[in-house]
Amino acid sequence: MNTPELQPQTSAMSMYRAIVGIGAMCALVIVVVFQSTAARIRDNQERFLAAAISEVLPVTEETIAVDVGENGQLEKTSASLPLPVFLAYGSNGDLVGAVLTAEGMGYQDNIRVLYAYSFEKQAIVGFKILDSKETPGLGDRVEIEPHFIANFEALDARLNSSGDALNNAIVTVKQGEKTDPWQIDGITGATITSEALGNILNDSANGWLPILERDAISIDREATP
Amino acid sequence: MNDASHWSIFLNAALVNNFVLAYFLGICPFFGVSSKLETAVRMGGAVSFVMLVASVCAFLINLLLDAVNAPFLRIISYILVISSTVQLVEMLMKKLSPTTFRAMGIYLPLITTNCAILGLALFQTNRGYSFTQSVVYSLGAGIGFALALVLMAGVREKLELNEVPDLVKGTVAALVVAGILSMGFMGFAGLGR
Amino acid sequence: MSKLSQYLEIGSSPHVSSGASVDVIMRNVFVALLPVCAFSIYAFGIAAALVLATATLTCVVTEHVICRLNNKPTTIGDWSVAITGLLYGLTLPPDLPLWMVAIGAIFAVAVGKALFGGLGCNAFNPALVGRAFLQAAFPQAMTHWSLPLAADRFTDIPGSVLAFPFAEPAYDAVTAATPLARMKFEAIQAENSELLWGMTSGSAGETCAALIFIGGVYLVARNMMNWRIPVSIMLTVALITWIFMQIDPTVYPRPSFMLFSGGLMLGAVFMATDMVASPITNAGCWLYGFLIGGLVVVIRFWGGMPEGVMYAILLANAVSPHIDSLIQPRVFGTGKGAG
Amino acid sequence: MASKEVTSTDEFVKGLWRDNPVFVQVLGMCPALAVSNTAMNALAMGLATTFVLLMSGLSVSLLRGFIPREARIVCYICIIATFVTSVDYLIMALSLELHRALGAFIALIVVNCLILGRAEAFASKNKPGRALLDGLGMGVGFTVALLFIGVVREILGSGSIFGFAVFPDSFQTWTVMVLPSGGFFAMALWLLIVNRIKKKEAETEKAEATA
Amino acid sequence: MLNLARKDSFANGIHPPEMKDETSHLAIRRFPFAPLLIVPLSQHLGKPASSVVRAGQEVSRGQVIAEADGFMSVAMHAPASGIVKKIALAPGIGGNMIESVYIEPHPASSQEVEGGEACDVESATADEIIAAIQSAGIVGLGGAAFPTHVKLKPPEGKTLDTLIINGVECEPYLTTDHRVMLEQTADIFNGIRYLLKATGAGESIIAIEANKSDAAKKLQDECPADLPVSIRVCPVKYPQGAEKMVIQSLLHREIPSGGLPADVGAICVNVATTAEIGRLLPRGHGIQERVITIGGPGIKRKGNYRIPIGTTVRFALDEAGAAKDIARVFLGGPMMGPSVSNLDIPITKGTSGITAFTQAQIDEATGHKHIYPCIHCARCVEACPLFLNPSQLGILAKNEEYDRMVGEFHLMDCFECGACSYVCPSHIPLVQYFRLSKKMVRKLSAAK
Repeated sequence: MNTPELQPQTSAMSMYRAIVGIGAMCALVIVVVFQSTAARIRDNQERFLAAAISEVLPVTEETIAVDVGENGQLEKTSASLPLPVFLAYGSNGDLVGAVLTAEGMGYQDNIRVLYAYSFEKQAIVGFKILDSKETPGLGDRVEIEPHFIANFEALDARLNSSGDALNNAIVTVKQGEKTDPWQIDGITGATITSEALGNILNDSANGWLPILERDAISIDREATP
Repeated sequence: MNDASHWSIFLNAALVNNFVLAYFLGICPFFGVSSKLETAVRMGGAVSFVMLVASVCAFLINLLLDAVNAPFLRIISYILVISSTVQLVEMLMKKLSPTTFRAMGIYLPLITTNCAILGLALFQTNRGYSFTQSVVYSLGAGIGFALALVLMAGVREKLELNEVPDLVKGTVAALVVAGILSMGFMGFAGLGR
Repeated sequence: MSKLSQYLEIGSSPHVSSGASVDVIMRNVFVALLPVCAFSIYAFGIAAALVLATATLTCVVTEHVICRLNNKPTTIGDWSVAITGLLYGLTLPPDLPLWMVAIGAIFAVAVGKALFGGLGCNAFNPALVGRAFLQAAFPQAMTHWSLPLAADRFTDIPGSVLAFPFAEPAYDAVTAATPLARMKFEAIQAENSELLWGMTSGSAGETCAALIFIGGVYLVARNMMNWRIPVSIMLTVALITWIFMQIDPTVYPRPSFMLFSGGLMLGAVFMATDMVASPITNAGCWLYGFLIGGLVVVIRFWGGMPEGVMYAILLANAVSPHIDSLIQPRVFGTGKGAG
Repeated sequence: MASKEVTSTDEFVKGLWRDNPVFVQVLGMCPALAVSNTAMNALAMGLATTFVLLMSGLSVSLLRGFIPREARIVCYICIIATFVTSVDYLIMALSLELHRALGAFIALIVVNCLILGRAEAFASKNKPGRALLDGLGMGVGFTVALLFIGVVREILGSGSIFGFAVFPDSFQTWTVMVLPSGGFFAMALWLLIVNRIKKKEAETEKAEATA
Repeated sequence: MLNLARKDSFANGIHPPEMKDETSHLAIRRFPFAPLLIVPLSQHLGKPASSVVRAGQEVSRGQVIAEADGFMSVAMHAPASGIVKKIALAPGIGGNMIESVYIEPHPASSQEVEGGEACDVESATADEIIAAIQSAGIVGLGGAAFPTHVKLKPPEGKTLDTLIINGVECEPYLTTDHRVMLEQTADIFNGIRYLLKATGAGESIIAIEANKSDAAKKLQDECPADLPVSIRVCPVKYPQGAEKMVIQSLLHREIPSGGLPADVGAICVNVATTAEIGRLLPRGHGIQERVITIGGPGIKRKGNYRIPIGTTVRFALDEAGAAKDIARVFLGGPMMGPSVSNLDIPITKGTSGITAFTQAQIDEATGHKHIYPCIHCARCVEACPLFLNPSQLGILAKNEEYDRMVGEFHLMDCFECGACSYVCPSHIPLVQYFRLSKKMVRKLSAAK
């Protein structure tokens, strides 16, 4: 391209024709593919999320996505948020809990988790890592180590008396030194990842649980956002 | 949105998740121009510069794409806009600062279609970095790339004079050095939390 | 006319030599390591002895086999591979499964040394390449430490050591934390006396700072080591630590703790001083030491891992060609002093 | 480029061994190293790349009279990017899990120098049929190379092949193999073996020539 | 380089065993005439002298047999009275053939020397002294054999302030300068007078290493009061005898790379050369003999001998009694002396000694030891007096990277002192590499 004088000059017309033509064709192909796959993809994503939700909160029959509206009140939403929050309802239509996504910096990169909160137990009752690039064999043991996963069978997340924050901050302790129900029993050798998870949960729970406890029960499930 | 601090973004991009040694991005120029220190330094500078340009471009394009709700055009517009911007910068540089152009100009066209550049643009979008975060990220990634390239060049220049077995000479030796460097960079894991 | 009729040999001057020889130097380094090994066996028992023996033997055998495969005379006679093996063994947890020890040793010699062309050509310290490989390959096993001076150390071999090849080790010994891990995660600093006399857990050869120091002094006295490298590493670490201790003594440890804990002594005295992978000029050695010291502090203070000596040295090995090209001796009659 | 006598089979086979894109031409290293931590990922990446190679080769070859020299690179990139975007969506439609595993590297197929290289060096000068064969050969060669690397990394790094365990449960996995450094080492190992075989081949050829 | 400024020595360097005690106490003895003397016409750096005799001609001891051909050349004198047998090529030290005058001394050739035109130090001008030195055939007797008169004329625009008389003699085994200082003290001071006048230098320093304290004392005691001369004793270190090193040691002045001592206002003359100037010039004689040390474990009657130029090494060894098992003979000391393959080469003005080793010494030293790869131990870097990087140079030489050796690593500054090879634990023949590389560099640049 730098030595046009060496080659027969192509007319500007044919250049435009080629670029516009190819651009149009490409656009066509992309749009066709996008259109034809969009439904499948949305379907896939929903199934994936549904599967994950039923994994962390197996009693769930139905969920609705919620967000904090402009008035500071919890309301139903249809927009797909980067970190969606769901209210989960059981087979008889009762509110059984909430499923929240949270994200934070781990050992190497962002970790994204899904966890379930039970209104009844006032505790975190389910937990799943959605996305992590933690060191395989060390950090990623948080996904498989049984004693670590056991933390989330009932991790105390009670609110304080004024209901605006957690009564006890969720903290990660050294493996085998868990004494209180709000503590996470860490993994030796994966201390940083376990601590990071503790922080992610604590931050997310501190922000969301007061709102959920306040508004979840009164939310209008049938509302069209 | 992403609330990571600038310092941690920088360290992460430069050392912890070095583009070459942890993400394998930009391997072709990494092996291609790391046999001589001088070219490595220039290439490192050129890549850092293009990353900065690409980061800014990608941020703006993404704003536009979000506005018209056309995420499917992301890849194609990133690559086209970045390569034409670099071309533009190259022409400007040729006019304004011929010395800089001579120093790194010849590398610019090679870099535009490099996975490190596109990777940077895609990663910053995926992580939802703000404008300043994107710029810091691109600076970190560029410096990290240059660092890896320069370290590699030093070792390869040394190996050049050693009695490296014939079968190993060249790419195999470069791969092994990269592997060892990659293990070395694991030491930085956890920095900048 | 002359009685002199025999053949005369032609040789290039000089016709005399200092008598120094690579194998002599290497043998001395080996000897300097022996007290450290002896202590290691004393502190960790049969397990450490097995680990050290396996490491050294595997390294030597690997080098021998590679030489034979390449139809070259074996180079195990220069003792350098024995040092690599012993040093490598000393950096491992004393209850590491022997099959892992062997794999790391093969990697150290084959990839860290032979691949680059053998003695004199390795860009990185082979022992550390092997260790880094193991650290990356078996992170759990490599961060499992047994207690020093356990009562049954001479009568009982930990089950993990004799784990079946390729099988996951089952640990039966009591797990301990290294002083650095305790510092990092619990903010507990070990006493100097514990650190100096090796009453802590850690890699087989890193615990007894005093014996390592003596080995280093022996080598320096015999002019077989550049003292500037360990000194500059230790000075840098001590200085930076001291500065941060002044800022916040509750977060940052005291300099002596940093110096005597973990692999710093072993690394500074025996690993960083590997002549092949370190700079050649004295000024370059100072710079190299500063770099290692700085990296060690950065990784230990702010990194994810409690210990960073190995990584610091590997990275500095990669920088050392640059130091060499940056800092050359000022040739007589050039530059400032001339004329 | 291709001489007259070259048969269609040759066009296909050369990508497998003689001009293997990864082991001989050392092209497309980024994906070869980044997404070869399991055999499955390697296979998927290889197939996706093959798909893009085929489609872009076909398009470029068909349009070779239409694209002016001066604008060819822009056009090629445009075409390649189109197919990469398509493949991205197709995989997402196929399996989200797979898409997650391949991550950003699907998008990065667009800058795989192998594809642009084949478009420029081969497809733009040859008939569609040949271009397809060439693309298929290169694609399969690329996929096979990725599989080789992927298999080694998965066996040692996870103790399985395509997710099926090949070792008893007690197997201790070699984490390093799924880490970046393991990618470099596995690739180096295969390159060493390939170099060795090539050298042997050259030696026997030489011996035959002198005999 | 702090230590440079303080001590009376240069930086780096080595301490090889001195081995001087066997001969340093032995007075200089005269050597008999050999049945055939071979006087090469090129015993110095520069142009060969042009012969003025014919085959068959009678010559008398001290007679000029060849005249200087230009300024970079010196005259030759007959070492003995006798008949010129022929003028033909004779083997030199490197195996090269050199035009030489073969003289067969008369059986009872006397020690008498035919006189020439005397040069009086009081009346002669500087130029006259320089001319007299040239026609006396005087060259550097320390080993380099550089024509002395050329040195004395500083290049345009340079002035010389200090004359250094080099009595360092740092090579092991050699004791000739030591003996000359003890036995020709007066000649030395006389020579200094000539040299001071010729160069215009204001002061002179005699440099001596600490292992020759008796010589230093004798010089100190007999030093004429009117002569601006001081005697300085330096610590023993090899290669202090090199011009650059001795000037650094005494004056702390660094000769620029590729430069001359004159660039720092100094001139350095070997002590034996000075003694010869002081001895020969007043009588108008030329050099026909010189003092050499014949030593080393392979010699039975070790000693310092005044030997006629042109005596073959074979004759010298026979006379001094070579052991049966000598294995290597070299001219000069063991650090820089080239080894000889042919014993029928003549001793020239530049030969400061003959050292003979038996197999035992060779085995013990460089011999047939295994050559290891360079382990970058930096001992050579610490030994090199010129602060070169022999380790890197050696690696580059192996890779034939001559441009880098010259451009980045100053190969051409190396004067082959051998310190690097001496200390190398890998037994790499570094000096040999450098010698060959320099040759290649010259060849390549000539080809250009």
